[in-house]
Amino acid sequence: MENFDYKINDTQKLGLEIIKEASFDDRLMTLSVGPQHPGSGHFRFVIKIDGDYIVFCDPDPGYVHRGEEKMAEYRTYIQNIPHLERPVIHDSTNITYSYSLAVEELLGIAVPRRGQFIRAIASEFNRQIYTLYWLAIYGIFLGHSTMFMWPAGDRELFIDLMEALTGARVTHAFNIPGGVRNDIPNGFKERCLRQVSYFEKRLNEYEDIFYNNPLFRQRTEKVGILTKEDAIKLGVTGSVLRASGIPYDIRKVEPYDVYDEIDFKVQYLKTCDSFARSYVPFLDMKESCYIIKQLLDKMPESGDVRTKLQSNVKGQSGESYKRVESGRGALGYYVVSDGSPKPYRVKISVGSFRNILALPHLLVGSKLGDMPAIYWSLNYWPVEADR
Amino acid sequence: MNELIDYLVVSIVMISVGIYGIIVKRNAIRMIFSIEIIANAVNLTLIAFSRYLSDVQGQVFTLFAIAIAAAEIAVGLGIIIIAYRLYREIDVAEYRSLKG
Amino acid sequence: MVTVPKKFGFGSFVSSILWLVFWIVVIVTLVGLPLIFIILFYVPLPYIGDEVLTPYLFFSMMVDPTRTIPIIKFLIHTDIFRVMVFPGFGYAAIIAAVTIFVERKFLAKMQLRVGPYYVGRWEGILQLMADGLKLISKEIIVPSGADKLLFWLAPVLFVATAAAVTALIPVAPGGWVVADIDVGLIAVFAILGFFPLIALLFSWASNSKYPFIGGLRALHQMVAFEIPFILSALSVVLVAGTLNLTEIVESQYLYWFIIIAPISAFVFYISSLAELERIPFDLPEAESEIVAGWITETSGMLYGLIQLGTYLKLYALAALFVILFLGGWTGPQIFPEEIIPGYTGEKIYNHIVINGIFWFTLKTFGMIILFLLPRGISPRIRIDILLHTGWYKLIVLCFINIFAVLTLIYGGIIPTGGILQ
Amino acid sequence: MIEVHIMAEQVFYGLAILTIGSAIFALESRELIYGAIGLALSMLGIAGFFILLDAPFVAMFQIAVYVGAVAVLVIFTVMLVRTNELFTKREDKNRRIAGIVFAFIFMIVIGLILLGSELSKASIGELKIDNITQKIGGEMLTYYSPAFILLALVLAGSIIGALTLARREDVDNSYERVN
Amino acid sequence: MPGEYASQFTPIMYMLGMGFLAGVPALILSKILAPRKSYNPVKFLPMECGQMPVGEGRSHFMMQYYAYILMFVVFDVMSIFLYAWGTSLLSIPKSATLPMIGFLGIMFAAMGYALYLSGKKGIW
Amino acid sequence: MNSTTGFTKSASGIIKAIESGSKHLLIRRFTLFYPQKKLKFVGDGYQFDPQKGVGIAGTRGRHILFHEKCTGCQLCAITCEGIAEAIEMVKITESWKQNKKSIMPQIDYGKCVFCGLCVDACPFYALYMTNDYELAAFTKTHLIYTPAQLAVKPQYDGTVEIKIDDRGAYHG
Amino acid sequence: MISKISENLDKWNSRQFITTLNDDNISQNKKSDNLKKFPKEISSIVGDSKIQTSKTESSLLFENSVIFKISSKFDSKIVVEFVKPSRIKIRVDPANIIEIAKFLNHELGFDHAESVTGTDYPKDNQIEVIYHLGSYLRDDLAHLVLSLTTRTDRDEARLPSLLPVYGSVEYHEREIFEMLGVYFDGHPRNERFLLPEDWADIPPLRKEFHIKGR
Repeated sequence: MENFDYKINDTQKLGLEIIKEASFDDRLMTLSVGPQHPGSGHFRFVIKIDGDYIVFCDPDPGYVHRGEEKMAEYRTYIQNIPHLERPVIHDSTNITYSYSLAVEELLGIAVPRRGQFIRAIASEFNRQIYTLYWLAIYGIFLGHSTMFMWPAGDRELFIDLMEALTGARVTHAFNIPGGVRNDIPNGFKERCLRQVSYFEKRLNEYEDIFYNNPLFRQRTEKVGILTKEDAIKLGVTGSVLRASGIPYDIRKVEPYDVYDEIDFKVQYLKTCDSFARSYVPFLDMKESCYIIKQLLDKMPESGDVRTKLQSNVKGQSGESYKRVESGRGALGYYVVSDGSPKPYRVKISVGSFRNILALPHLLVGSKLGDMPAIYWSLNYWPVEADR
Repeated sequence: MNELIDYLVVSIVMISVGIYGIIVKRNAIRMIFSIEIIANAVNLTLIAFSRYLSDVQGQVFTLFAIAIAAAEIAVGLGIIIIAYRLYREIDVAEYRSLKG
Repeated sequence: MVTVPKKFGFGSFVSSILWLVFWIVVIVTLVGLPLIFIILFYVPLPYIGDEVLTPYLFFSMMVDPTRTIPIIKFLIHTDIFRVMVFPGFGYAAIIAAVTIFVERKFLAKMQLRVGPYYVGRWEGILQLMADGLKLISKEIIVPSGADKLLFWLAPVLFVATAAAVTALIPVAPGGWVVADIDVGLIAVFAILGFFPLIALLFSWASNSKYPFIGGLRALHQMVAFEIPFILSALSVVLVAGTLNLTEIVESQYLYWFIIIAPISAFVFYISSLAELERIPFDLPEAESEIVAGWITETSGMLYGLIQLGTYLKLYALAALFVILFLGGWTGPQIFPEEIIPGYTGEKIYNHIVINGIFWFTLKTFGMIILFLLPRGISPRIRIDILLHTGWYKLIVLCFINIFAVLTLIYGGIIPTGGILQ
Repeated sequence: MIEVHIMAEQVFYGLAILTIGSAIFALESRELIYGAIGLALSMLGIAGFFILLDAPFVAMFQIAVYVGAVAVLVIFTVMLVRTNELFTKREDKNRRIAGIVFAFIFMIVIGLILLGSELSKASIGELKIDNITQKIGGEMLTYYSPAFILLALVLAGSIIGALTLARREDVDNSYERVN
Repeated sequence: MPGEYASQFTPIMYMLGMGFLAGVPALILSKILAPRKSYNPVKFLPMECGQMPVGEGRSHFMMQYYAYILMFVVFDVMSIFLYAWGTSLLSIPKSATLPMIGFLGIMFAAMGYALYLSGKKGIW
Repeated sequence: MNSTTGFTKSASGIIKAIESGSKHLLIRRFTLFYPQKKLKFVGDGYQFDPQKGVGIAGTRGRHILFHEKCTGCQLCAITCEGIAEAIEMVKITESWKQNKKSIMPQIDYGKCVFCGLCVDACPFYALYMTNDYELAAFTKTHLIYTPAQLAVKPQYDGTVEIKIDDRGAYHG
Repeated sequence: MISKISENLDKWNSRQFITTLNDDNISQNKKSDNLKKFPKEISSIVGDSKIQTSKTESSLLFENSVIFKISSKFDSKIVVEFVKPSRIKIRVDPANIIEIAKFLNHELGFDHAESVTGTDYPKDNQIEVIYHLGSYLRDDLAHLVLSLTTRTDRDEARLPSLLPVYGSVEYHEREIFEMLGVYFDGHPRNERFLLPEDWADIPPLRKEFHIKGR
């Protein structure tokens, strides 16, 4: 992996020239990508193209799961759990993780040590599930149908694992203020280890067929360059940020629960292009396998997993803001309590909504063929941004 | 039976259609169409005579003619495009300023 | 609680088939036979061999199968049979159908899936039939503002053009080809040039943006790969000295041309992939960029026809590769001369033809598998890379091989005066 | 072969109608893109005549060049030259009538001359050549080789000229990577 | 008698007809079998990802690769000329290849310059 | 990067991709033929121990209601009120001595999200979840399970387990 | 053609709309449960409440040093609401916010805004807008989230936009505009973003907007 910095965003130069020229010409074609487009998900962005170049882009999210924040104001702290995980059902443990952390701070309760470990394991597994799903869609976006099927199949094994742990396949509702819902089943640890070692082998095969494929490299290398300065200015997060050369990971900079005891490296690349943005989650998956092994190793053999709570527990009035590192980057919850059993205000600060700001920035001036490669490399989950 | 004269008549009708196009149409692309039609009519005559004489030289000529017609169409459309870019117009009557 | 469909009952299945047979027999005897006899009364009867085909003779053929041999021979050597059944449409369509099934199973194997499984008793062998039935029973939606005539005509034209390409493919020795043209190779290139135009016409007719971009991309792709495609076959023509595909095959009786033109074969393979609009060159149908490309607005049987045309084209190009580079039907004789030892009647089984068909089909299927392979292992490429590949790399590779062949000919390594003489 | 001779006349009339009809359609169609298709069809008809006149190589060349390349180029140019109103502009009537009259006069005069000449009685006999393609190649490379080289120069000049004409001076896109 | 070579081409016409024979009945059958639901204006709109279409579908629109198409016309002609040479290579004297080499040389020079132009300068 | 190394790199990349792809033609697939074979689950389903306040791992499928333990306290319905509104308390005909009001939960599986928080809320060990997840029905009314239906212990005969070895993962 | 289609489309839409309305009425009438519900009233919040934290005051040295840096420059212009481990909340006047944000961005190194949140306080007749600021480039600040808060009048909700200072707040401020009705002066697009195109109600995150049936 050769690391090199880009001084200028040279792929977009011609496109920018064309924009200047096209402003007085009538040769633009308006295309709306989504909401019923194989390359958009539940999301819509209007682009205008001049020939092969995109000269205008206007994202228009908001088609699914609008108003989760408003709904959260009408439910108790615990009733909120199955609701707040809806926006990202593939990463539902992580999206309830930071909510639990924030509510725990408001309620002033602590989590038992074993519970913290189980939480971390579940969230790592869920990150794998999310990233595999994301990778599968990146594969099919670039026309690589095998790369759609393999991660989707391997994701199934992790889902089976999460099902054994939590009882549900996607919407786990597992993290709860005060710990986790249940203890791990018998034989879970061995199963995990076997699964992880199998998965590490599979990752090498992904590299063979996808990441080292010269055609894939041609599609993504030097495409959609988001420089370090732009990344900071646009406030992107997660793998997009790390692909722009900034090693920022919430697990490292502000370790929550047991992550300060875990040894891992923050994966980042300096090439700033679509390839880096697609490769960083892959490196994260490799690192995540390592983290899971450590967590399983260090987990206490027995102990409580949950602090008992009343179902309509009242929080102290005040506010808290807690972040975790989800599959798409920093995921923060801002919860305001007024002392009643229901939160006064819940704000979900999601990575997708922050990353989408980079979409017009990158798409304008690039080619139409680069659209899927840029769009999905932004690690954007349409439903999450809508909240 | 179809004899030489039938092919010649078809060729003449084609040429007339082409001439009509050149006279009437002011759209430069349509004029190029007319030129192509005339060129093909001529090719048809060449081939007909070649068959009448049982000789391949007419076919060789036709190959050359088709090649030159293709080259001509490339240059012609290039000219149309540069003219369109300069005048935003493909009507030949509007190209008066070309006279200098 | 579980709602699974009713179990397959063998008894009811058999009884339904018996009912069907009964009704067919009744209708045929009551209506069909009188009708046939009335027709036979008025129609002049054909000569089969030496004797007039009377109804009596016809029915006696059913009793004595050996007497049907002349009629079969008569049928086989008509143009109708060639066009409709053997080297023509029927054969190509069957290969296309098998290709679709093989593609789905093959890709599924590669992608750790199962593929079609339930239709048909074994491994979903009847899936294609089910798909065809589904497509036929779907409503065809013509978008508002579409050019109705072109919209309906273009898919049919697509199939017809693809069929016209398959007409040029020689399958077995002894003139087993629908159209034996002296300029067969150039005719293939000329007809292949129609496909992008049909795509563009269809996209223009459907009055929608995504098909329109797809049609333009199809034209671009043709522009990028037509010249390498034509030039890659030139090194074969240099050696064979003819454009007739049958003669090209016959001139390979000593060695296959892939030995002296490997680079051309590679270029031909790549350009065929591009002509077929298969991954990695499926830009006109790139679904993540331009919904489904030029077939976005197709629905129901229109889509089915376009798919049929695509697979006919796939067969034609795979067969063309076999003819140009892999020696066509040549191969060791593995079929015995007589299928029934001791049979002395009229000969119906030509072991050389059967052998040729066998080897040709085998090689063609090998090539089809090779054409299917990239879909499993590579992503789609971008249009500027495509143009760059076609113009800067493939043309140069073609000329390298052409000059190599020329050197071989003028160096006297390959005998001048043609392999044929 | 007998069938073909019976068919040849009908085929000839069919091709004549196709060729002339689509030539007129190419000039008179509302949409220029359909005009391009009409031109391609007309050229296809001419190719059909070539086949009928026992010139299969030239016919295939005609199809490959006109349908494969020229029609594509024309369609692309039509795409390039936007603004729909330009194509639907009506000609003035006098000019149209003049054109029709002139074309008819030309057709009748030349036609009368031809029909009056000996050519009207000329009959096409048996074809005395075989291996047409090889013959064409041989003629082209031996006797007509200077013309062939000249043709190469014409083609080269035309492509360079066309590209130089179509170049845009206003954009300096040295940044564009082709790969 | 003209039309001796034409007989070679008639099977292609039959095959084209066969294509029509396969396609048209399928469409007619589909027209008969397929359901026809009541008129719904949204159903017949052109595809625009679930939105009302903006602008017209058939616009005049061009990608930025015009140079390649100009080149294609000329080099298509060239490549088929090569076939006339290729078929006759074995029956003409060796010296007849010299014009061909000259032809190819000139075309290569033109192609090199054209590729240089199309790569360097912006062409519509 | 000069062109020769680039060429060899891309060629080796393509060859590796082809090798990796064709290698998988021989690997056993891990597709589960679902209606014929069913997955084996951990335990009998999700249960909850109100004494300790901790659940017991298991699949969250259809509920099972123990009539002899249900007191009609409505806690499950109250919990569900803010989540899916799937649980409704209904009158039952038979009388239990611990259930004075004779009301028991009725669950609408058209609305249930299977979060299992009603099980957490039950302090009397009366409501658990089972392994049964095949709840499809043709009408919406069939999805509403009365207390009597909820009391039935479902039959679930999943036997297939995922196996991972050197040749890959498969169900068997 | 298109106009005819859109006419028909309107009819179509209106028909569907009527049916959905009817459905709603039916479902509301059907709802007849006598289950006890949680009280709907929301008690007001005391503004300067602090939460007990597990860390002692001495461990907040770094946070306090950051506060000191800010307050030494803008002495009376800021109100420190709380200081917790890794969390600081300061409240400023809308008039000073751009100045302070520029200082935070360029001098202190809080180079990006993580999120923009608005909270409606009908009791005080105010809307609070919170910018959660963080730092990517400086390692020592990475864990710190500084909440820059300002309040505006509920009836005439106008605030200066922080878009010139923090480029990342573009969509967040648009979201606050449509969800809470706060108009951001200087923002180029104060328009609909996440809500439906035909949204014709009060901004949904205001407290007087109630979800149907609750």
